[in-house]
Amino acid sequence: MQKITGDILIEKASALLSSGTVSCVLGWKKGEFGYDVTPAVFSSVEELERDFVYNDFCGANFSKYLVSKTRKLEGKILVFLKPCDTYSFNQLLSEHRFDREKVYAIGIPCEGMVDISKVKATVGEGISSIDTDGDNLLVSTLYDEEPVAVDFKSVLAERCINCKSKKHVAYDELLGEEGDVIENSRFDEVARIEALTPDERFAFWQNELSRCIRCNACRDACPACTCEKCVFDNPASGVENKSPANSFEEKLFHIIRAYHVAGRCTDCGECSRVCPQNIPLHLLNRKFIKDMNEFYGEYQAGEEVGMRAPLVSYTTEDLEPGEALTRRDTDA
Amino acid sequence: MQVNEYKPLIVAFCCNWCSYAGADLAGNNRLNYPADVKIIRVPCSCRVNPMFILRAFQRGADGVIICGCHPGDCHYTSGNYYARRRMTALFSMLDYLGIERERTRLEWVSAAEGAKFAATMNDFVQQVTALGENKRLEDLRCKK
Amino acid sequence: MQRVGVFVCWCGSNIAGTVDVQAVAEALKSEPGVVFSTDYQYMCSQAGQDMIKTAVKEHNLTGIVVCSCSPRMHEATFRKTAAAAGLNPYMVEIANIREQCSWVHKDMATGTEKAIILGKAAVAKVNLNAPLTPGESPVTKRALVIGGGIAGIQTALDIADAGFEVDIVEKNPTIGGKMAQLDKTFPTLDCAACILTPKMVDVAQNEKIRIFSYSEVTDVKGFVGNFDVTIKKNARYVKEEICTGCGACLEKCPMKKIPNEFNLGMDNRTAIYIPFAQAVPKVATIDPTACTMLKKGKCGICSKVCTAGAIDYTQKDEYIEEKYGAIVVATGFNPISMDKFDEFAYSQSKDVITSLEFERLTNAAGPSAGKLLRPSDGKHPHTIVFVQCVGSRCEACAEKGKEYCSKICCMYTAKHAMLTRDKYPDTEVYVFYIDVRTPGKNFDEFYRRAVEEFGVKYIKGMVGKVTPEGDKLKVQASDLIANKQLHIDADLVVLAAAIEPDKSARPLATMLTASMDTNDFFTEAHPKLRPVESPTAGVFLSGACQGPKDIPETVSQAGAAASKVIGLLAKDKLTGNPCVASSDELMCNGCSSCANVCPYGAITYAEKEFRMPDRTTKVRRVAEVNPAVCQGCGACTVACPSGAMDLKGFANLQIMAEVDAICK
Amino acid sequence: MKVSYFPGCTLKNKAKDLDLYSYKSASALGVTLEEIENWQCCGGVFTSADDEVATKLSSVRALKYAFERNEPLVTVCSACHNVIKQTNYAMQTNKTFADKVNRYMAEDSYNGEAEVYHYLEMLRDLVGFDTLKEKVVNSLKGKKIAAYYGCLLLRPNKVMRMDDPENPTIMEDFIRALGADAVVYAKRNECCGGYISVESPDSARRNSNAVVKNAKAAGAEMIITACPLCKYNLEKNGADIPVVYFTELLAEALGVKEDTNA
Amino acid sequence: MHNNRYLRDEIIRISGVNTAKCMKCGKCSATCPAYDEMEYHPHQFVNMVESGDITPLLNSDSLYKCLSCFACIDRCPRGVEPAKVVEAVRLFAVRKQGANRMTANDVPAIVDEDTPQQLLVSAFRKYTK
Repeated sequence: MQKITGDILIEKASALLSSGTVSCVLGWKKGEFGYDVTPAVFSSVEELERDFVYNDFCGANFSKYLVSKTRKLEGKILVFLKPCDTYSFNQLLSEHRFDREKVYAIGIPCEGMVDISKVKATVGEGISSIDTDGDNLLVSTLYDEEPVAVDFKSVLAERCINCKSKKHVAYDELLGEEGDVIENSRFDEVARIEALTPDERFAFWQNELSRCIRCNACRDACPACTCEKCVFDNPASGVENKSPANSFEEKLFHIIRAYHVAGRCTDCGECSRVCPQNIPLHLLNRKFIKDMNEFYGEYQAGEEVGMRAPLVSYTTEDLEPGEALTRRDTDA
Repeated sequence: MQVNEYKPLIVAFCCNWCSYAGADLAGNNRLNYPADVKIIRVPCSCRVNPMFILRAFQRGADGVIICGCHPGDCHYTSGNYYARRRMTALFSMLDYLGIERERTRLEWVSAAEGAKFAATMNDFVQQVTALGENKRLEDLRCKK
Repeated sequence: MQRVGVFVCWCGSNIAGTVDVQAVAEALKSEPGVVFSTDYQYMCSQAGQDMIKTAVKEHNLTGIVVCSCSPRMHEATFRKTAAAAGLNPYMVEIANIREQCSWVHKDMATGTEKAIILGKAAVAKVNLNAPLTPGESPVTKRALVIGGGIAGIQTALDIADAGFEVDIVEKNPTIGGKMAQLDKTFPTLDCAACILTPKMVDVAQNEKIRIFSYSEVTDVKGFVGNFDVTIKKNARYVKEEICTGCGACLEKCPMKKIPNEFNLGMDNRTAIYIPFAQAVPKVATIDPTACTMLKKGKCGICSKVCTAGAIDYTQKDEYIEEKYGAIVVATGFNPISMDKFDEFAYSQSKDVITSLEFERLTNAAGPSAGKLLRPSDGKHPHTIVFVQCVGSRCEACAEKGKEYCSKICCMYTAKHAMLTRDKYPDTEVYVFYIDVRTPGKNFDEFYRRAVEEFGVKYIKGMVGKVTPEGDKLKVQASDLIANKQLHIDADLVVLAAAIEPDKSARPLATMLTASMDTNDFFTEAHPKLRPVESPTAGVFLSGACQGPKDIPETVSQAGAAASKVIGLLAKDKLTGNPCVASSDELMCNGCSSCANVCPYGAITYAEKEFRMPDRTTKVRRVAEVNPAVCQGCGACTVACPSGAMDLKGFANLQIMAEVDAICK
Repeated sequence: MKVSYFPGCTLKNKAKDLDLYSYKSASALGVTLEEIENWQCCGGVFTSADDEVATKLSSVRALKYAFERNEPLVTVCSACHNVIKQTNYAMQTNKTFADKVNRYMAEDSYNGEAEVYHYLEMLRDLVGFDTLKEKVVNSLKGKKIAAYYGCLLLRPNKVMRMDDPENPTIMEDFIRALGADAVVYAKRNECCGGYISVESPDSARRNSNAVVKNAKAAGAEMIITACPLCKYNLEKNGADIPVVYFTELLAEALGVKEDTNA
Repeated sequence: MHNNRYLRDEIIRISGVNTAKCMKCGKCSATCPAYDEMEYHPHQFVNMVESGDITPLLNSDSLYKCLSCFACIDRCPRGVEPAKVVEAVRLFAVRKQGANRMTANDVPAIVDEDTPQQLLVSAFRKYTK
């Protein structure tokens, strides 16, 4: 249940467009059913009033779009950032991936986003529209006469259940109330897997990763994956690869991808959100985050611009790999 | 099918300045270790990209060991410290995925430690032999 | 595809004893790209090398694989052979089938099998080799010496003597350093000023040498041959070029109670001061923390008495940018603070002093005009206790003191003891020692003279507690030979304080990307074979900044550093190692990960224009590797997320090809 | 502020003054000393051997008591302080030892979490000497007072961490806060002889005399101490200037010495 | 009869001190306030334990002269902690049955009206088992 409405955002965006402060707006565009929201660029007040939406399905993180959009578009871009998006925003600034001057960032509050697959699991297919009513979603389907009430909290996306922060770490302007960094239990699932036997862990991941169809959605949505050319597309990298060749190939793909974003991943959860196969890819990234927190001290990518990630840093007293593993075992 | 004594395939990445020289010293002193170990020379342990390690496993290696200068002795002053963090992260991830952790190792071997080099290799080969063939990470297409 | 020739060496029976070399040569024939394969008894011999050269011509080879001993042994040899045959020397790969194969395996079948695999890996790699040419960079033929003590002075004089320009940056108002504070020097007992001040004058008069006194280095950019250095000249409020050093201002300055650093605070100076009579440059300096004019805008007496008109209260710090080809660090040392060692009552009694203070007390230009008098009451001390190793040789994790031996204390203590007994034979002199370390020419003889001729009482043991009581210092100590505890009523206690690198060294090391040990001494490029070079190319080490040193050793190291600098500056161009990193700018994200891990600061960023697919051009930030600075470690290649950064000679694809060849 | 308070055996007998004035002064400074229930004697000296467990249990119980109440543990007697602090350090740093100890403990295990303050440290770090200075009603101006630390407050420094063991200032700062002149002398951190007066009374006499002599040579008119045994040794061996507990001086300066209500 | 090796290992174990760290500077003995009471001095304790020459120490009154003032511990430049060595040897001696240095019978002779409890407690802890 978002506390801030699309109307307020439209009003704000329209004012900034009209005054010439910004030349276009990155926002969410409504679809046919209310839940099939897509990211879009709006360049006029009319477009905004017609298509702009902010509801419980606006999960998309726009930070990544800024890399290409700031290069292509003239003038300033207005971008709406939820708290978790601001971390990606900062991280990309740390990596000099876009020109801060070309962006007007408005921080907006977020109450958590809904995972439509959870809604579907509750009420079934054929959803025609979704409205809100207090703490419930009212889901109308083609098959039910009356809308079905679904508790908002029960269909929150996994990443929002374990929301790490309601605080914006970057913005030019803030709408609504500022929140705080939240105590969360996002590493519990990683810890649960760590506590399994190696055979169980292997079985778990084999089951999850064998579903991968190598569609690259995770990579394409990931705000850390903004390379000019991805290693998987680069013949000189030695790991160039386009298709799921067999059941083991994708394991290497996902290890490499997770390793590549280690220290840069802000744990925004886009990878898992966009995965059509519902693979919990964030559990790979979180594993790296958890390890590095434990071995080298707490580190939250994107918390500030210009921080030095654990993998491009060191101390002379660092743990040896073996020590690190045994220490984790004994702590667990 | 012929029953052969299982011989593991071990890839060892050795930094040019310490560990590769340590391996040479093991040779000079005629210290034996199994021929299963094949050494690849890199300028520094920090040159070892996790992708090389994954590639080795993918192509059927049963164990991968990275050897570098002792902490504080890196020819490039800090390369081995980066290697230590990278390998810690990678090995922990492999462990998390259920890959036997005994298949990977990071060791510091100086140019003077021929004996340590041989002992380390003997130990690692033994350890990997005990695990048997690497089945969890290899690429089935490339298997003979 | 290359045309590869494979040459398998027998190394007599060294390889051939456990490896079937012919089988290896035969097996490698069928590897991709191999057009020629053979074996020979000694590939490194002239005949073997000729065989390679002939084969290159006959078979039009573009790449060479030698299966032989370690590349650490003969890679350079075979590269020269390739070059002689008209190939690029970097088109050679060595398969190490001796140290890492025939010598460690006993069984012929096993050895042969492994040798073939190692050969295959080398062939796979050489197929991906590209000709490499070392980069060249010009050399700015000027040197910077940081620190104007005896180390810096000697280095500068030697470099200037070879005809190169040298600048000395010294943070104090005068050059001379610690040696200028010393009285006599061991083991010859010639006076420090008599041998140092002529050198200081030489520096001042040398046309090739400029002195930036009262200055410090604030920024260093660039690399070997091409350093850009920013020097901050602190405002001394006196026009250096006009001041004649007449000293009239010193006499009239009303602020006369400022502790005199040069005499370690044992007497006072004025707010405008010249550290000592033979200072170079002999120019007055106003201490801004003490001058009433600068603090409150009142006074101005020095300006009135200065007939030359050199006083300038409005002077500002000045930043100067200079270019140098080489930098010598000569930042020296200081005695450690005695704060944590109050069992010796240093803070409680003026008559407990450090050895450097003792030097000033016995120096004719010192606070007591060379008479050995107690600082507390100006009386002649009759019993003096010297304590050695105060703060030296402590446990590594100790909270006070240093782990290392400070090296110079044994000798200067012997000197102090001897000179005291020589000048004041009525004085009892005790030296408490743990070991007396005298490895130097005429050093032990010197120490023995102190004992045998001058009657200094050397006691093997340590002082445990000094208790000032009345006008005495009650010294409680152990005599390990007599197995007794001694109680001596002393008049003066002299502590041989450990020495440590100057505090300015640590930030300087960061600027220079030169490494330091845990004690903040600069690390040498090789502890034995390259003792005066830092691991950072173009940065050299002179004197105690590298480790404790006495004067003769400092001067020899200073000369050695100078000769290294001269060797560098004598070159018009520098040739680098071609196996360096380089970034593919089309793939580079400009994310700075590579620069974060580069130990040499070899990576910079530039805004470059790129053609976009839609034919517009966009400016993007990309990494650029300076091949003259890059040492080729490869740390950046792994940090790079996009794989834009690669290392020549050890490229991603080359190493992967080796992996594949081995695992196949 | 409320703190757990460990008085120790002597403070309930021969050194009742030390105890009494500690209470009076603390209450004048707004600190409540909560005497630990059923405290047991610390043993007087710390046995440095790692395999001595039973002799350290009483200290651990006191520490655990304070920790469970989430209060700092405050001691006055130098010996108690030394034993308890060393025991706590062993509990923090020596896992084998802590495991052994914890097997004697009921319920939850304890691993050195409690914070131990000597009364002087409490004055410096929790109350503040500046605050103390403000509360002084009878300034001791003009009195030349020598602080006697002895050994137990300062050493081993690795554990005690009270002050620079060779040049301590906490007691001098305390004296100055009360308005008096602090006399600094070298023997203030040398041993009085301690329990050796049982074994070699002469040795204790020599050590104690040397301390008093050195203090007097530096101009001291009075010596203050935190340790009943120091006081005993100095006095018994003929100190000819007063040796008093620091809390007595404190109570006097705070004007609560005669206060019967505390 | 214990052999030297056993004794040495036992003392090292009880004390937790690495006697090999000693550089034989003698600062422990220089600082020791009980030096003159002792037949064997702190540096000798360290050295003799290191070389396994422990029986003379066990039989010496020096064991009971240490004041536990820890001055040697704090002032040792090498972190050797001689007082712990003395303590370990002493414990080894008094832990033997009947080897108590002091008994309750000794108390009346020691006590005067000012004797603090602390003195007796400390002495018992040091001299008995």
